[in-house]
Amino acid sequence: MAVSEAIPRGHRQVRYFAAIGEDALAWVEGLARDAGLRRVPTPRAASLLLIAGRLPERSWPALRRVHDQMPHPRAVLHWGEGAQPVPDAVALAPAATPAVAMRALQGDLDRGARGSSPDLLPNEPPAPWLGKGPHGQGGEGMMGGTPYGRPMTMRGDELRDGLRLDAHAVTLGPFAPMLPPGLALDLRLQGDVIQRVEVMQPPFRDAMVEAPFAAAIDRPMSAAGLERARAVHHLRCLGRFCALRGAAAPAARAYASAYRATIGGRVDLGSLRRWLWLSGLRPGIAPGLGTLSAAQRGCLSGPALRAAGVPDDLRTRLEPYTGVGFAPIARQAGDVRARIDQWLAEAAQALDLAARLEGLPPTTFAEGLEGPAGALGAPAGGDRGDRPALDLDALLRGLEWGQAVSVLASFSPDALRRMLGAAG
Amino acid sequence: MMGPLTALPLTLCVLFAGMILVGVLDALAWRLLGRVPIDDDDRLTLGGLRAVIRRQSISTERPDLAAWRLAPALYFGLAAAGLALVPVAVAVGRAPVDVEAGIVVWGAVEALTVIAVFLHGWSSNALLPLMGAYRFVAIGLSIMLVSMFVLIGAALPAGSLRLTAIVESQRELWNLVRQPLGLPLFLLLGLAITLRGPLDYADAPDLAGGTSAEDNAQLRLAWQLARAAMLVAFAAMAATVFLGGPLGPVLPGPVWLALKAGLVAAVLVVLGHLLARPDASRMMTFIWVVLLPLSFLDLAIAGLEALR
Amino acid sequence: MTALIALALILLLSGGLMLLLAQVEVGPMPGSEPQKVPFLGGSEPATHAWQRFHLRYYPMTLLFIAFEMEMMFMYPWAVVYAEIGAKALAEMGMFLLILSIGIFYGWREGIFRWQ
Amino acid sequence: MSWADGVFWLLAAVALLTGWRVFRTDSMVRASFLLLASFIAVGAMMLMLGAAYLGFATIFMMAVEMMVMALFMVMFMMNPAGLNPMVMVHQHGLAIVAGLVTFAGLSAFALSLDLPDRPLPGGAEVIAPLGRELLGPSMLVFESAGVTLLATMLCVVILSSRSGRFGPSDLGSVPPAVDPAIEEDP
Repeated sequence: MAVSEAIPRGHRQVRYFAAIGEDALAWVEGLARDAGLRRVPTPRAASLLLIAGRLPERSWPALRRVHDQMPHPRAVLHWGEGAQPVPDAVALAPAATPAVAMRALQGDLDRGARGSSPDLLPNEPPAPWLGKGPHGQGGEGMMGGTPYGRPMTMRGDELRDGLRLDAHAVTLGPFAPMLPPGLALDLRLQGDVIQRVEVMQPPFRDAMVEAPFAAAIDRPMSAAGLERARAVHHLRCLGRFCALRGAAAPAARAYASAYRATIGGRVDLGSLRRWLWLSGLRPGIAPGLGTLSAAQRGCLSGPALRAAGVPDDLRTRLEPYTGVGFAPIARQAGDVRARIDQWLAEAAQALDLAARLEGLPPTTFAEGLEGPAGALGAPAGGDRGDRPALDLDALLRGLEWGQAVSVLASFSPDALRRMLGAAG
Repeated sequence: MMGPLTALPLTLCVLFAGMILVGVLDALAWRLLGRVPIDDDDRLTLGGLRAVIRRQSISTERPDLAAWRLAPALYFGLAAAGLALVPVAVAVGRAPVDVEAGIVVWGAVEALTVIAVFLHGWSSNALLPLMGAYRFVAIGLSIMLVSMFVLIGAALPAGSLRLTAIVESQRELWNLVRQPLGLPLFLLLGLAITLRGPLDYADAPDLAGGTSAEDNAQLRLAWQLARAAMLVAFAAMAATVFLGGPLGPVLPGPVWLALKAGLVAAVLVVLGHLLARPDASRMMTFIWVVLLPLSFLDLAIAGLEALR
Repeated sequence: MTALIALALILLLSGGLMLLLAQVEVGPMPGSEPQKVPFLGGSEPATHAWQRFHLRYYPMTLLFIAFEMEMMFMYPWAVVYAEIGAKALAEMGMFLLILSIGIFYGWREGIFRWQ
Repeated sequence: MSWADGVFWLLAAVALLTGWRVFRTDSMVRASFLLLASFIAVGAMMLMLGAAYLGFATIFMMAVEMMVMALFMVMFMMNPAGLNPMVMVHQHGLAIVAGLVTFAGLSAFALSLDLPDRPLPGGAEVIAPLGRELLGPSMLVFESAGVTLLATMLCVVILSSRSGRFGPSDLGSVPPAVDPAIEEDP
């Protein structure tokens, strides 16, 4: 059961919207264990904006819009290093725990001791419209002009049933809670079916995921610790997927198991497997959803590749693992279902390996090792440079919105960033 | 017959008491079943109310403001009307509103609830709520049919659509036992109209809160209160039709009804936290191809049993 | 008749109560222009969200209306069923069978999927 | 003028007012649900006439149908949300005349009839006789309604869904040329 402190007297739950930057996803998801903080999916329901990690410059305009969409009184807390996107944000060092600062901030807001942070964008309508048009609503005729500041959607082509209705062009921003942090997609939708996808911004870098593995390349690290880190990564991805599908209890179980794995406690994945079976997660996903075409499979790596039938795992060639008889797990289907099963199976395998590798002295993996989302360093044999970029348009075209979100959530955010060919 | 002067306060008091109980149930489930990084619904708790006072209420650029405010009001009114149908005591005619076609009125409540949720998603003129509203109508309309067959199955032995007669017909055998498929299918409808768990296509996390993505301050609280009220109304209706309502050996009628409704509400809250939400198209196919034939079967069972 | 009045009163009064809660202006001031921009994860919406929304279950809704008519015949049948007995079961069985053919045909033509 | 008459006239006013607003409002969603409000007022009037089942059945059926109508009107009408002014009426002169003539005709017909005056005792069961009628003398109407509904369902499926079990129904067909003079070779 997740460790949770009771809400301290006199404080109500702090509702915050998290704008997650680089290397901060794990931190923010760790906050869920504190009963006094509630992360809400829209800024409309939040009184605090938590900027976690470093935000690249290109995402600052989006952050300003999210900040201005919050109702007054509101405050901003920047938890991490890097430049300040919002002028009067309260800065907090990465090492500090934000719960205390957030409650203090909320208390100040409630008592009025702290002013509400002002708008960052000018107070003008998107397009001047007042006074134009018969009712002064800025439009002409039936579909013309910019009524009330915005044009109306026009008709466009249709993939599936040939009804040429409104092709709604929209960009879903870097801080959409249902997408990996930082991913901005330019979508053309007919209803809720995706006609065309274009990646405006790839997901933010998340070095936290691979930090222990990257460190193992140049200095000795305990193999058991690496395997536990891999299990934590897989369980968190599973928890994120379950939360998006509305299965709150299994998601909480997955995050609780990940937390216990980080503090080295005993983790019982059997109960998690029962919760997942009970929740009906797998039958709810259409079989074959999110299967990559043969040409596209080249860009897969790590668990996603093994779920697509290619049992390619560096650990089969590395010393401590071959000693304890490691054998990679592979599945054939390569769809969303297979990737979820792969996460769960590899998490169990990693925990089992961690137990077996416990006594071994720390080793360095100078020529590279298997990270949670694919091979790291310069492994003997296959080099990593020639991997083709993932064509997201081919993958998501024709899917309804819920299916598209599930396909994106079936890859780990960092693996998705790498597959979209983002540098660095 | 209970006059309007007693029916009105009775229904509203039971409704508010039930909503507080639902708030407690939600908080309990939230603690026991574990918390999730993204959690959205407010509850009838002091914190929820305090969160609203002194909050600014923003609308979107060009919403249909009248419809946006009407949606929670309609949703709450329908919950109150649904609860008013439920017979509180065993004596015939002890329902706040005792009409001859009781389950038809409940059908009208379900149909208008689908409209209330669609209006809530449509009126803010924002994409995420709009997609939530349209997705919900597909599932809401489909699951409503299943609940109609199941309620008719419950009306067969009673020989009347009046809810007090349905309660009377369960004097020696509850409908839960008489038609085993009835309550499970009816619970799915409960999950749909109270926007919980596997059938919550309107306010789902994959649409950042769906129809309530643009709600804030009073509107957000009004919507969540109406959702809790509908859970109270549904739990009372399910307890009446399938668990014998106020019938029970020792305790007085209203206590039995409260216990059974509380049990049904708890089951719904747990299912809401436990079950995953399938893809919308997959669920629509599942309802029409699997659940509807099951409700036909349930009707056949009730029919044959009523002949005995 | 009094029950109907009671029902109408309950519906209107509780609805009005919630309408009052939903529109009482408590907050400091109405939203500024940047506050009113719909939430799309930080992006600027290019057009209004209101559109000729291409819903994908339109054949299902049409079939639903025809099937709904059938429900209306079943309510009176349920009331007199116990009284008439096996004959009523046969009639309704036939009625349901006829309509199940419609649903089976719809399923085979694939209308219960996103079109 | 008892309070029942008062309620009746109130419902009549609501029905007429919302019916009129249906054609004066710009948004299709508002038009659909105003029409629903009008039907609910008519349903309430039927309840006052003692039709306990038909009143609620009207409200129930109309709620579902207006929901589906709203979906289709928004899907196919330009300016669905009424952001620009919408003109919902055409041929004004003819429409007004036709409206007045119809109203006068119906009123005259209704007033000239001597409708039976056999009021039922208050609170009499209404649905059971309807059920007996349905399963007795009107059995033929009941079963033929079933067959008609089946025909409706089949036609709906054939007309509205593009994909069938033999693949898309318009496979190989060419949309008609906009200008009939230009003959497109397939």
